[in-house]
Amino acid sequence: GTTGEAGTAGSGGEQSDQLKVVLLIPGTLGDKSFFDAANHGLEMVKSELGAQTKVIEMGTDKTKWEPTFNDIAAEDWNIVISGGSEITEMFNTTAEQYPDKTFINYDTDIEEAPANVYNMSYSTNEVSFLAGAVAALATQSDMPNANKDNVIGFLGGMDIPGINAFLVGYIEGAKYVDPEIKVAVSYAGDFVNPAKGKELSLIQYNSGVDVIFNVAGGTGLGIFDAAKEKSRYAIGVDSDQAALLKDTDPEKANLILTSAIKKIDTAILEAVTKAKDGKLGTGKRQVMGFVENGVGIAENDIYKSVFPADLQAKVEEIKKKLENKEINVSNAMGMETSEIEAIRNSVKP
Amino acid sequence: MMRLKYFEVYRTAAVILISLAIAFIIISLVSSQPVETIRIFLFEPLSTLSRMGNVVEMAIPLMFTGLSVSLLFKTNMFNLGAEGIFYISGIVAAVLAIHLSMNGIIHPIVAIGAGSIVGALLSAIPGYLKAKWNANELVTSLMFNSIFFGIGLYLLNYHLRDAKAFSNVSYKFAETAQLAKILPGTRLHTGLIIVLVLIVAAHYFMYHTKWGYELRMTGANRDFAGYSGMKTAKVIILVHLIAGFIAGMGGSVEVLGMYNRFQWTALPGYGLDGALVAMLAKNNPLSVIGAALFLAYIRIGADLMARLSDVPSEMISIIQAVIILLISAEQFLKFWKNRMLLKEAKLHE
Amino acid sequence: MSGALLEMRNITKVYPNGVVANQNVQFSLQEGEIHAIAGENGAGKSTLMKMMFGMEEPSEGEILLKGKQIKLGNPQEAIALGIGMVHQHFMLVPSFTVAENMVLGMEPRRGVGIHYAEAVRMTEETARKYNLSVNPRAKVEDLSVGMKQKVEILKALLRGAEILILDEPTAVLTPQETEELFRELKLLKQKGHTIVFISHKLKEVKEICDRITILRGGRTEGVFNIADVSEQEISRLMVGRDVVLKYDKTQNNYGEPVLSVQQLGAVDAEGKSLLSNISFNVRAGEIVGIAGVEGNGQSQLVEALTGGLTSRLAGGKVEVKGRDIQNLGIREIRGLGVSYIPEDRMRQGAAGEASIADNLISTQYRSKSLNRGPLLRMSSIQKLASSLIEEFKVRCSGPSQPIGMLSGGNMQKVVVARECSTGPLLLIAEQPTRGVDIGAAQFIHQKLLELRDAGCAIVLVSADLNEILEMSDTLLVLYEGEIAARLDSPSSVSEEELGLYMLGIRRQQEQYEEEASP
Amino acid sequence: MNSLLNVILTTDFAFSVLRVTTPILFAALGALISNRAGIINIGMEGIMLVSALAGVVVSSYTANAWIGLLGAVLSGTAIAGMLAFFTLKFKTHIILGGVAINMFASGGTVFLLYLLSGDKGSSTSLPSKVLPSIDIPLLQDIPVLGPILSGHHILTYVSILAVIAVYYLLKRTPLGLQIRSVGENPHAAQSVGVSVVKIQYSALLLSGFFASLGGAYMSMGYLSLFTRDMIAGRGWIAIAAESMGRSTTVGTALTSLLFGGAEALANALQVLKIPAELIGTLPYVATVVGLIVYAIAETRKKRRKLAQKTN
Ligand SMILES: Nc1ncnc2c1ncn2[C@@H]1O[C@H](COP(=O)(O)OP(=O)(O)OP(=O)(O)O)[C@@H](O)[C@H]1O
Ligand SMILES: Nc1ncnc2c1ncn2[C@@H]1O[C@H](COP(=O)(O)OP(=O)(O)OP(=O)(O)O)[C@@H](O)[C@H]1O
Ligand SMILES: [Mg+2]
Ligand SMILES: [Mg+2]
Repeated sequence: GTTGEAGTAGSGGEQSDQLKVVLLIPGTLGDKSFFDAANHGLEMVKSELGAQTKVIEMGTDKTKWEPTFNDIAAEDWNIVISGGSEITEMFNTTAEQYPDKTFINYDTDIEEAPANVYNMSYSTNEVSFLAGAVAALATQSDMPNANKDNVIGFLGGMDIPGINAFLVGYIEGAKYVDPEIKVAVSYAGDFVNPAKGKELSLIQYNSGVDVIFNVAGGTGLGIFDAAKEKSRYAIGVDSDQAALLKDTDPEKANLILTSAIKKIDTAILEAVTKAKDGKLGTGKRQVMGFVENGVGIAENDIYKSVFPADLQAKVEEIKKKLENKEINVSNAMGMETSEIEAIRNSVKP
Repeated sequence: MMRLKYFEVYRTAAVILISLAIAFIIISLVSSQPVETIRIFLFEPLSTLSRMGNVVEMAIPLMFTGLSVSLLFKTNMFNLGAEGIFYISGIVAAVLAIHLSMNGIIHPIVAIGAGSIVGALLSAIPGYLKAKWNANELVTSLMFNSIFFGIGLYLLNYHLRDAKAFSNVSYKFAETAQLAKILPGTRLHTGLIIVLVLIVAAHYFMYHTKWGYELRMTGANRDFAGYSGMKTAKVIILVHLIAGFIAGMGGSVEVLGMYNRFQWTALPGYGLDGALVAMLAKNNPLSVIGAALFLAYIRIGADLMARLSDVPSEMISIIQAVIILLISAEQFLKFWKNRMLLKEAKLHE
Repeated sequence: MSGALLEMRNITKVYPNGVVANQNVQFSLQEGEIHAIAGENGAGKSTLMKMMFGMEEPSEGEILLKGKQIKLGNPQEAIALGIGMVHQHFMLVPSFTVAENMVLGMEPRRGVGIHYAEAVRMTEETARKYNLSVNPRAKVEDLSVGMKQKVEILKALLRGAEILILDEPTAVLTPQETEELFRELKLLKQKGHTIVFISHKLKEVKEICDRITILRGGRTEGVFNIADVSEQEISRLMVGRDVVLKYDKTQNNYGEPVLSVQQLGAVDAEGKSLLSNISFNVRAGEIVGIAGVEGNGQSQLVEALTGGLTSRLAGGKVEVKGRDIQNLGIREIRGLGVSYIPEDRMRQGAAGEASIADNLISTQYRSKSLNRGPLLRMSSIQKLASSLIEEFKVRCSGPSQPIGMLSGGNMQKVVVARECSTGPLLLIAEQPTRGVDIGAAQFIHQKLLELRDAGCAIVLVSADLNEILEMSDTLLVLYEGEIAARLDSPSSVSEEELGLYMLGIRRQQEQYEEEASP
Repeated sequence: MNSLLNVILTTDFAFSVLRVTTPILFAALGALISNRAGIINIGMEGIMLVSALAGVVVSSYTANAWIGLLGAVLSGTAIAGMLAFFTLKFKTHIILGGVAINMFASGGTVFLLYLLSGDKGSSTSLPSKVLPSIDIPLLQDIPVLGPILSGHHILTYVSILAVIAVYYLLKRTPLGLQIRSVGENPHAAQSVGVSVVKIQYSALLLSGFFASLGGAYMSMGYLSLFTRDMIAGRGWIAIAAESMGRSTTVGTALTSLLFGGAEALANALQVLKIPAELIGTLPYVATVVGLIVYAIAETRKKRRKLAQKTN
């Protein structure tokens, strides 16, 4: 569906000088995560660059993606945006047939890109490393809702590479702070089951976990409910999730120490701006790390007020080391399942 | 009786018109150009060859599962297990498509054959439980859907996942395993021929063979079939085997026809859709073709509507629901039939 | 026709499947009479009554009660106007108690719940008032047929039925039960009730009714005072030709025993004896009748003979052509040449939604003449079906019509046609003419006799005493699971005498012992 | 293994079983009532989804959780009414009707959510209210039992009362008697003037009523928000539970508890080193095994009884 107000692309002939940007979502909006963030980026493109925009949800039936890419590429859009490792192959194939148009893949781990495709990837592992450090520091601390056990938690939507990229960074970050730390890991097996997310979180909290990292989409919203019920902490993902809840449920929001953010929205805006000015270096992949302002943790009011200042300083220190590459974080992308399992088991409580 | 004979045709036509009118009204509420929108819904699927191809492509798996379910329903087995079978057989076919090397004709036959046989055997479990212990097939089939999904996902993640693809997808299938395309400009593959042959065979089986006869009689009245000397327990197991074989073949064909890697991380939903198709087809094999095409057509139409107009994609399911509710409404327009009946009766007086 | 209590004028009824069940039917009911409706199967009797009871709506025509036009949209409205109906098929909820069935839809309340004690009291009171004794606390599924019939009548009376419609109430009753019912009906009549009585048994109609309306093919054929018409005339009006009510049965030379039952016994799940010490032979060309009040072991005996025994055999042997059938499946038993006309045609005898042709071939689709390997010979099947439909005069639109659309009698003809057409050596016929009109019954009887003359051994189980006395060469009477009498020339036995055996009042002990141990 | 026992042998675990069971139980009771009237309502999932959203929306607009609950129940019941209208009046096939309701609800709730909050995923921007949890005086002080049975969400207690209410309804009230008669022999019911259609309407509406309590529980107690497709199969589990409970009230309640327990156990088992995909199948495997054991035991029992009798 069209969430922007743009009419159909084909009818825009008379204003042909206007920039036309289309975003194809391989799924549905409302994930509070990278689809929504990408959509937000598109909205910024519209408002800040005055482009004609349109977002299309392609749904979860993967057989429909390829025809949609082809259909859309054939229309008169200047820039076609989509994202994900999953779609990279077919996205590239489509792009090759339309060398005059610019294609932006806002989140992929695959490096190869045709000449007219701009690939971006985010240092998920690094930002998760930082989140893990925050969690480890919190569980050791004397913060009001922290206990004496050095156990932190992780809730993933599914046991898949995209999720495990967060997990591995998170574990390494936590271990960096406390090599003896334990990390409870659960997967809900589902991205739309917040009740299950809550149950799994409650089990973790009850077993001594005091911070859980949410990497489970809609399911993860159950973590915050559990955190409120048990008065424990949580860490959000993708966007600043405390901000989501600040107005409607401040009590809950105050338990979200920070969020590991992929700045897909600004990355899209920047890329489109560059493309408009003809400065986008296509044909390669750009890794968006701390330096590129592609990732970061939410340093909002809650972080500043709830998370002790001395610990904030430690986090800042670690962040610097990550930026300088003094710390190297493993990347779960490309790891075999067995390697990931070994990492998980090494910190199992 | 001439006019009465065509009553069903009139009724269906009228119902479709009325549901379209209702769809139009709903669309008018949210669309600024309802006429254009409904035009897209109705005619855009026919606008290009590739879109017509999309309709048929989508109908292929629906025909498989629709046929499978209609055989079960015809035997009065309320079994919704096609969903899980479709999935797990897809996995089986994928394993063989990845690991075997054979020539381009035998390879798909072996992979699909294995998927179908596994489907048949797995489907026989609820069948056996029903025939032998009278265990409710609805419950067992629903449970097995979740079990097969879990097992399939485990196999995908732990044994088939291509770490280099950076998402939860399997290794690429061997080229030789993939089904050949049969119409340039579309993705139509040989699966279409397979399913059409299968449908005709099933029709023949059902209405022209001893076994089909036993199956129909067991479904119509199991006591009667037993009284007549049929071994109804065997018939029930047999129909489960056949239905599982067909659903399994559907899963295998879909995987090898439409994808080059296995990549379902959720149940694809064709099993439940198959129940829908079977119902619309009144459990008649030949009618499955029409019912599947109909469903695929309105889905593709609705997708295009969501993509090309300002109607959000969620509208699709609302409009589909309205059409399904009305199309099977036997009493809808009943008064009309009653009037015709009375006239006929008078005529014969 | 002024002064009629209830009048139906120009009634036409077309069912949604296009069947015209009533066409321009006129019917009127005088206060305080017992009015019979007669007609062949499918003549439209039940349909007419269902409209009077609000279960079906007329397509055209009007209904007047006491001169005022009424519209009956549902049974509730009919009940409110004092119309009650006892349907031919029991309209009872088996798992409910008698009292629950009685008060269903008009439950006495205490608070929000049902006042069970009151329900029981109401049942008892009504039962006492009309002299119909029932046990309010018994579960309906445990009741005998006669008892169920009483519950049905009481149900209508409890709802204040002034007009009581009885659709073939006697089809399943023994003569004694029928007598009792008639006494009750006369009592009701005395109390001022008006009764509509449907039956295929014209003797009964003559005995109890005042007037009769005859339907044929959905139209009114005439209304008569019962005294003015004879049984012969009624049946001629119904069928449109003369009906022979007696058969000339030739004396047969019996062949070898086909069925041999020795010392058969059976118990139910609770261990109660259902059959004990049953021994008899049926020879080729012989009809052995089995009579008995329902629930005295006939069903179990039939089960034992047809391989469908759900209760448990306790000793004894059943042999067909010298082969013990106890461990054989139904298919194997049928393979020995056994055919079976089941009592319940809706449950076992037919698959309602399947076509007539499909129903006709269910016991012989495996024979070489109907298939070629796994493939069915469709044209042979069609031919067979058409010829059977013609031979058995099944009234239908063709072999592909679903059998469920036929009236009960025609459905029964299909069942009989199927079972007779396989050239059986042994035929078990259980209630072959229940609820079937005299024309069709006569036809079925003739078919049985033809089979007999062709050398088939027949076991005939029937509650119709006239039928069983007329048809049987040898008659066994079952009482409490044992053979209470063995009558060698049944046609010379009176119905009353047979009734005494059936009720266990008389017993043929010694004679039976002698014959049982040859 | 130790860590597992540490999780399971706690009052928290037992407590969670009841919490997980609640929505399943409500929906299963709903399925039970309609099934007893002879109609299979497979629209549970959809009804629960609609009521879950309605609870959130109404409570956030009225700032009152109880009015929210009312809204949830009314809209869930209305959806059931829509299903009843089409299947009873227009004779739409009940299964197709159920499928359509589920489809309608899945798209309709997201659509409505989007209209109201500009968000297609969740209702976090709506200040919705939740119903309270309650401590039961006296009971809460008993060791072990107290922490297990006290302090639950109010709708959890309602669900237990609902079991009693449904039992009473079906067994003891005129409506229950009529519902059962319609399910067992509709002709019999019709012949004494019970309107089959009216009773089936009532049964479907009641079925919607109970399912919507389950839906309201999901978004106004269990969780404090609505997210798309948040019922996540609980309606289907409920249908299976009712079926496995052989359409009796007590059986349905017990099998719902079994499902709830298996689900809670599956959650707890995540502490073990078993792949999450396989653990997720545990409730279903347990059900199948339970079903088979039950069926075999029943057959054996019958046989043994017969054997005793004949010897
Ligand atoms: N519900 C129905 N739908 C369609 N056709 C019906 C229905 N009920 C009866 N018929 C048909 O209407 C005709 C009249 O049936 P009806 O039951 O009134 O006959 P009847 O006189 O009662 O016969 P019987 O002596 O066998 O009881 C028959 O041809 C029958 O098949
Ligand atoms: N809905 C229906 N559709 C088609 N046929 C029907 C329907 N209902 C009843 N019939 C058929 O119409 C015939 C008459 O039905 P009805 O219920 O009136 O029984 P009946 O008159 O008591 O029949 P009988 O005395 O022959 O057993 C039966 O054979 C029945 O199978
Ligand atoms: Mg701690
Ligand atoms: Mg009749």
